[in-house]
Amino acid sequence: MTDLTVSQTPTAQKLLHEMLFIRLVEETIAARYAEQEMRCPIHLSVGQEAAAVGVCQALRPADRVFSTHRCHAHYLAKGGDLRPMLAEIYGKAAGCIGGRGGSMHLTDPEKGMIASVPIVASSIPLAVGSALADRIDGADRVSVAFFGDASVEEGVFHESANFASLNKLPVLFVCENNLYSVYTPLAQRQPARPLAEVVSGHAMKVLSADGNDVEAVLRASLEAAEHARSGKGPVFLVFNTYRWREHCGPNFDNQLGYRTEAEYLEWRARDPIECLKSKLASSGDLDERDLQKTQEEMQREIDDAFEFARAAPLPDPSQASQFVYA
Amino acid sequence: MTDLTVSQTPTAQKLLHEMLFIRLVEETIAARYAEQEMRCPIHLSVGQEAAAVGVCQALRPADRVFSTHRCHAHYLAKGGDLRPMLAEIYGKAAGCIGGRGGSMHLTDPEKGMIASVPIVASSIPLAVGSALADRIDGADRVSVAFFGDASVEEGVFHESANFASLNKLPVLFVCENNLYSVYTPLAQRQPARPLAEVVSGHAMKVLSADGNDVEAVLRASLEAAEHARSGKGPVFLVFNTYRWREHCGPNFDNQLGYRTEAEYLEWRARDPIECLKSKLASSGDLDERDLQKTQEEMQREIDDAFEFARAAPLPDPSQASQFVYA
Amino acid sequence: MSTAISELRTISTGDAIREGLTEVAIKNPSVIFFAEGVADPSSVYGTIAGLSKHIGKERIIEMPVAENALTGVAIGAAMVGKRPVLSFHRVEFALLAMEQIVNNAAKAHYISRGRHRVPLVIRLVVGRGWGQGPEHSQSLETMFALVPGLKVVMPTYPRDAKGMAVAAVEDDNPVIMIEHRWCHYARGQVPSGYYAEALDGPRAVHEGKDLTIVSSSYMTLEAVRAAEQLEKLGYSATVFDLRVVRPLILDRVFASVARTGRLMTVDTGFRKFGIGAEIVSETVVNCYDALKAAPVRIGLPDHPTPSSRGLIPGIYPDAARILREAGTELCVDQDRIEAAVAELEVQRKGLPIDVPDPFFKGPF
Amino acid sequence: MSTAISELRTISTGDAIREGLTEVAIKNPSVIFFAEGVADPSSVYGTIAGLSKHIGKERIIEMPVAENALTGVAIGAAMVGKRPVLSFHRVEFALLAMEQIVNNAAKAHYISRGRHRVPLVIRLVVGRGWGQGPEHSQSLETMFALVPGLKVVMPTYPRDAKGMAVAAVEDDNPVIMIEHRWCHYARGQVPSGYYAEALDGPRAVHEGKDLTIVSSSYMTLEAVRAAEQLEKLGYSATVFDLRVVRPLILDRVFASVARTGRLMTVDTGFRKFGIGAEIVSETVVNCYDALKAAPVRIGLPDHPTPSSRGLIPGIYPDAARILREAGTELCVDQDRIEAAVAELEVQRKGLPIDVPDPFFKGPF
Ligand SMILES: Cc1ncc(C[n+]2csc(CCOP(=O)(O)OP(=O)(O)O)c2C)c(N)n1
Ligand SMILES: Cc1ncc(C[n+]2csc(CCOP(=O)(O)OP(=O)(O)O)c2C)c(N)n1
Ligand SMILES: [Mg+2]
Ligand SMILES: [Mg+2]
Repeated sequence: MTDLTVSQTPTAQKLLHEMLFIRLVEETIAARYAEQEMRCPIHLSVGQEAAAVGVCQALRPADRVFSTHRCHAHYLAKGGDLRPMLAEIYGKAAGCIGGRGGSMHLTDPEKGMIASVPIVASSIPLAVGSALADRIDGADRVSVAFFGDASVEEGVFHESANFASLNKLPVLFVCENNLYSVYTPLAQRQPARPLAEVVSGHAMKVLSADGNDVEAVLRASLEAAEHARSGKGPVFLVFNTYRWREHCGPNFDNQLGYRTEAEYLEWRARDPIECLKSKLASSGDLDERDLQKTQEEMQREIDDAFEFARAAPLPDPSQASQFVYA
Repeated sequence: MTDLTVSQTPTAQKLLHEMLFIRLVEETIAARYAEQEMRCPIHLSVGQEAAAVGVCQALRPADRVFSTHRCHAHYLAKGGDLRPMLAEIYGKAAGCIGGRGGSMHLTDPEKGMIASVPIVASSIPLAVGSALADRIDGADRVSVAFFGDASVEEGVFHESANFASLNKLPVLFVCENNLYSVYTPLAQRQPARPLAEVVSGHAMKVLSADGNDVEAVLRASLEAAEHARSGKGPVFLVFNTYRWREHCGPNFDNQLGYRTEAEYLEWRARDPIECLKSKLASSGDLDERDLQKTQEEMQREIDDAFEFARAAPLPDPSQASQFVYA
Repeated sequence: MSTAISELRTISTGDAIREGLTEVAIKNPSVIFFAEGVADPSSVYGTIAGLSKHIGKERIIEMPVAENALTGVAIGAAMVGKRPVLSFHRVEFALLAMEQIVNNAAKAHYISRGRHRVPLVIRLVVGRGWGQGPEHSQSLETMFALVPGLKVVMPTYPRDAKGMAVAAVEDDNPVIMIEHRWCHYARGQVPSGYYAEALDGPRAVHEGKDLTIVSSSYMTLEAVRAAEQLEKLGYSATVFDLRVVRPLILDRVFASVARTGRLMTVDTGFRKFGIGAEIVSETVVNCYDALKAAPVRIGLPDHPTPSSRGLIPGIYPDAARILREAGTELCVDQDRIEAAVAELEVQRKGLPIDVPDPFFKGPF
Repeated sequence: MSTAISELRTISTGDAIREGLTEVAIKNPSVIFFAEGVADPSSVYGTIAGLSKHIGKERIIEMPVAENALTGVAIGAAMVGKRPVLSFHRVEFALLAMEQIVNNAAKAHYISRGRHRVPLVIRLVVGRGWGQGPEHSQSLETMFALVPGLKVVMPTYPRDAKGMAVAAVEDDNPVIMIEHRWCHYARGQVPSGYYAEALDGPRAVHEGKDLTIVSSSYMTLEAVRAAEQLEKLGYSATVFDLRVVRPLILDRVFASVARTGRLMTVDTGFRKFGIGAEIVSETVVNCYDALKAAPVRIGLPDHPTPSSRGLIPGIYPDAARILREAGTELCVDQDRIEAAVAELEVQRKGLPIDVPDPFFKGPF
């Protein structure tokens, strides 16, 4: 790591707040989903916040992020605005894309949240294309593709990895390995080998870190961003983590039996937020009352945003035929 | 290698004859292509015969082969009949598929030459499907996908490799690395790493051998077939070799400058047929006159087959609408 | 179809498809299943749930998220004797597998001069409602219908869907079975046990003499409903459930238009370049002298389908739209049509636009 | 289009496309090129040869054989400001990239509520002749035409092709440019220098009053030839070169059919579910009262295109078939039509069926 990146390193406090905010937003979505006002599929990242925050805190504002169906955390971590996000999920005109896409399409180009695409692995080559454009222009920017462990099963991932590696493009391929694709565990989808090895054939730098340790994620991401930015080529980042709630929807679903309660509890005990809090506490850096206050402020902001989104008008049907062609 | 496979090992003589026959057939195609009677694209394997022969001699008749646009050698090596092959290339009714596909589609299901598909990498999953069917049925068979070095750039290759490895299917993935995709060298298409490593991410056994040394190819293929057949999973085989003539068509094209004459000459000096002949000669196992006689017999058979194919009737246009639906 | 000994129960189209697939899998040991989450608690909306109670686990194959290769794997297995049933949760996922579908599945029989057969079923589900958004709600049947060598079927009713699922698996050709998610919910009487419904073209599901409506999949439910309202106004329409998009067999439609002189098509997919275009073009030629007015095509407008329910009104054809178009075609007094439309609205009981109509319960 | 200062030369459509792409690349530094063998001795049949003499090498990007990702890469680059031109040697290779094309290229503008643009050109070449076989000769324009958000163009003549190539690159939308290999060979007069030809719909390339023919790509060359023969028999046809399949703008066709009362469509692709179906359906509605006979659609038959020249007769529409169909439509004496067809045969000078007609030389 160069001094430059070190000097930008966010504080643990900042990391904690970022994660907490995302957690509170998603828990509020979960709590209010049953009102049937957010009428679109939702994929929550509760439990996986460290990956989104650790990576995005290693990025610069001009860096570009591409995401998937599970994009809430990435959107917020990259600085996306909350109100347009919630309005989008509520299908309102004030949504970040006017209600056209809902939860799976969160976009905020000004903040570098370029696109979320709900087709598995489909946004990966878009990130590579962004990086290619930057290489041609000599731009000092990194493009990031966030994706899940199932994405690496799609051919387009390997095609993208080959091309990015061949051309030493400034891309971070960030795999949030939460061990499942919907209800299907890794072992039923991929042969036994560490997920980090999936790109071994593409001569690409690989970095792994505990996906529930936001500081570890940050360190790996800083190193990766520095590597990519300096023209040394793409990096594949693997962060093992866990989705607490059901694949799609607001509930817990361990009762279905596709994963064990014990596994869930083990991961739950490794809550990235609680882990960081403990760490801060043990080094005496946690002001519980301050955090409590911050959390309450956050919740107020969030509740306000929900109220805004809920009350906002639906888009006019006449808008549906707009923006088909530029 | 088990005794069983050793007992099936063909003699060097046999390997030589197989390669020679393929060479003579293809050289005759090249010589007669300018007559404009073979009116379809042709992709010759001249220079690459050792791979086709070495692999297919490690197979049993019931094993199944799937190939690509460059399928002549595989078809013949797997025991495909010459007359229907040439008739197919001549577009005749007596062609192995009635003139429907031409040179890029050679098929002889009775001989285990199941399909040749001219879309890069497209037949790879077909081979995996065949192996899956065998695994379900408990059949003692190996399925082989032949492909070129560009095929591994296609996502479908990686998807197929992942699935075959996951399910330990009896498939041989045979990559004939002739260093080029049409005019484009490997280094412009894939990052620098040995091609054998391309499947490292799929936890698959890999075997490489000198693709111009038919005995080395055979040894690797026997080991691979034994591995796959015994339920240990697929094997990726890499054979470096070289295409002497142009990518598509009968001519030499080094004058175009996409590869150097020196490179060509270096590979030409490693002619798989001459190499084996020298080896046999040095061990005193080559009867030059006998070989000369065999070659003349082969050429007569080949010339007869060309005459048959040339003179055979074209299919009737009314046949074009048949076999759309079973 | 012999239903003599079979019992009739009221079940959903989704359940009927599961029954059909289960029956054919029990009967024919070559049938194998592929899906993402093939044996998970949902098992493609329950349509392939519980198979392992009937057939061996080795015939139920989990797909990695790799649609292109797995389609090719299924084709390869089919070429050597299996009868794979591949289920995709959305039509869109098949876009990744178009090369395998268009080149290998559709052409293996042709290119091999009949040596190979590809008895493969690819099930594609049309997502609609609850904010699916543009990449999870496309119908796209034209893309498959364009390709000689494929069969394309779109079952609607539970009884038919079960029999067509069986027939699709029994067919020696690759069959693309496009299932509308909202059809899955429609309920009707279905015989128990094994039976097939021939993939033999459109079937009249409502008889009439003033107008011929050819609709497919979920749109047939809407069309029949419109036809019923129309009857109250003293006009009658024959409604054909298209069922089979390829091969497109239109003789029954021609015969009907020869009587009615009027044709309307209703697509679940885009109107432009939709199935209706082919039906109209063929009918115009075959019934030129019988036609009393220009045929009408209804389908989705020329833009993607957005997520928000605020943007949906006007996008999906429904009984009201069909009724209005029929009214125009038949020169029915507009006030009477609007009154009939209002009745439809009342029947919907204020349900939001993004959920299916509970009206679509059998017995059909 | 200003050609005042530009010189006219007779060149082929293939060369004209190269000129157009080169001109627009010189003018606009955002233009980048992707192809397999992008800088090889052939460079997509010469259509993108020699670019590095004009623009930097970093704008000429070699594609690994990975059509899906590279299409996505081009879309991503387009979203952030580049104007990629992707060239595929065959239409079929794009089947691997359908997901990227249909979901990302076509919908990025829509889904982002206009925030993103995808100024991307995807060039697809229709292979025909010399035994290409079923996976190297498909036209498949309907597949792309079905998708809102895409533009689909099919240039025919050299002058138009150059200008359309420029316009396609200048367009802020994803444009699928389908080029028929046999059009590449057609020669005609082409201005030098930079100019664009608007992607504004069909253009009449031959005027007449008895019949309206709408043909696309290579079929326009055949249709014009048929129209010329027809004229010798005392009948005249307006031939429209369709040029733009999506958005499909048919006003000029309607106006023509309003005069002629007769419509014929000629597709390079499959007749069934082909472009002609949409054109006929729309025209029937718009010109219902003007129509004097049922429209005629011509296109490829309902099976794959085999390799052998023995199997080809009757598959590809040609001037003779168009002439015969026109004769039937116009009730021309059959002997006279056959005489005209025989004349066409003579002009072909016994050339084999699998090579293009040397007749298609300009000046157009
Ligand atoms: C091409 C494609 N296939 C299947 C799906 C259905 N699908 C949606 S999310 C998902 C699971 C993806 O798992 P993973 O990549 O691990 O991400 P996670 O949901 O665990 O975050 C699947 C299979 C899809 N959206 N796109
Ligand atoms: C999907 C696809 N893309 C591109 C092509 C065009 N093409 C035909 S052969 C070939 C080269 C393949 O190279 P390789 O796999 O190394 O095989 P080789 O020709 O060297 O034997 C290419 C790119 C194709 N047939 N299919
Ligand atoms: Mg996952
Ligand atoms: Mg090669």
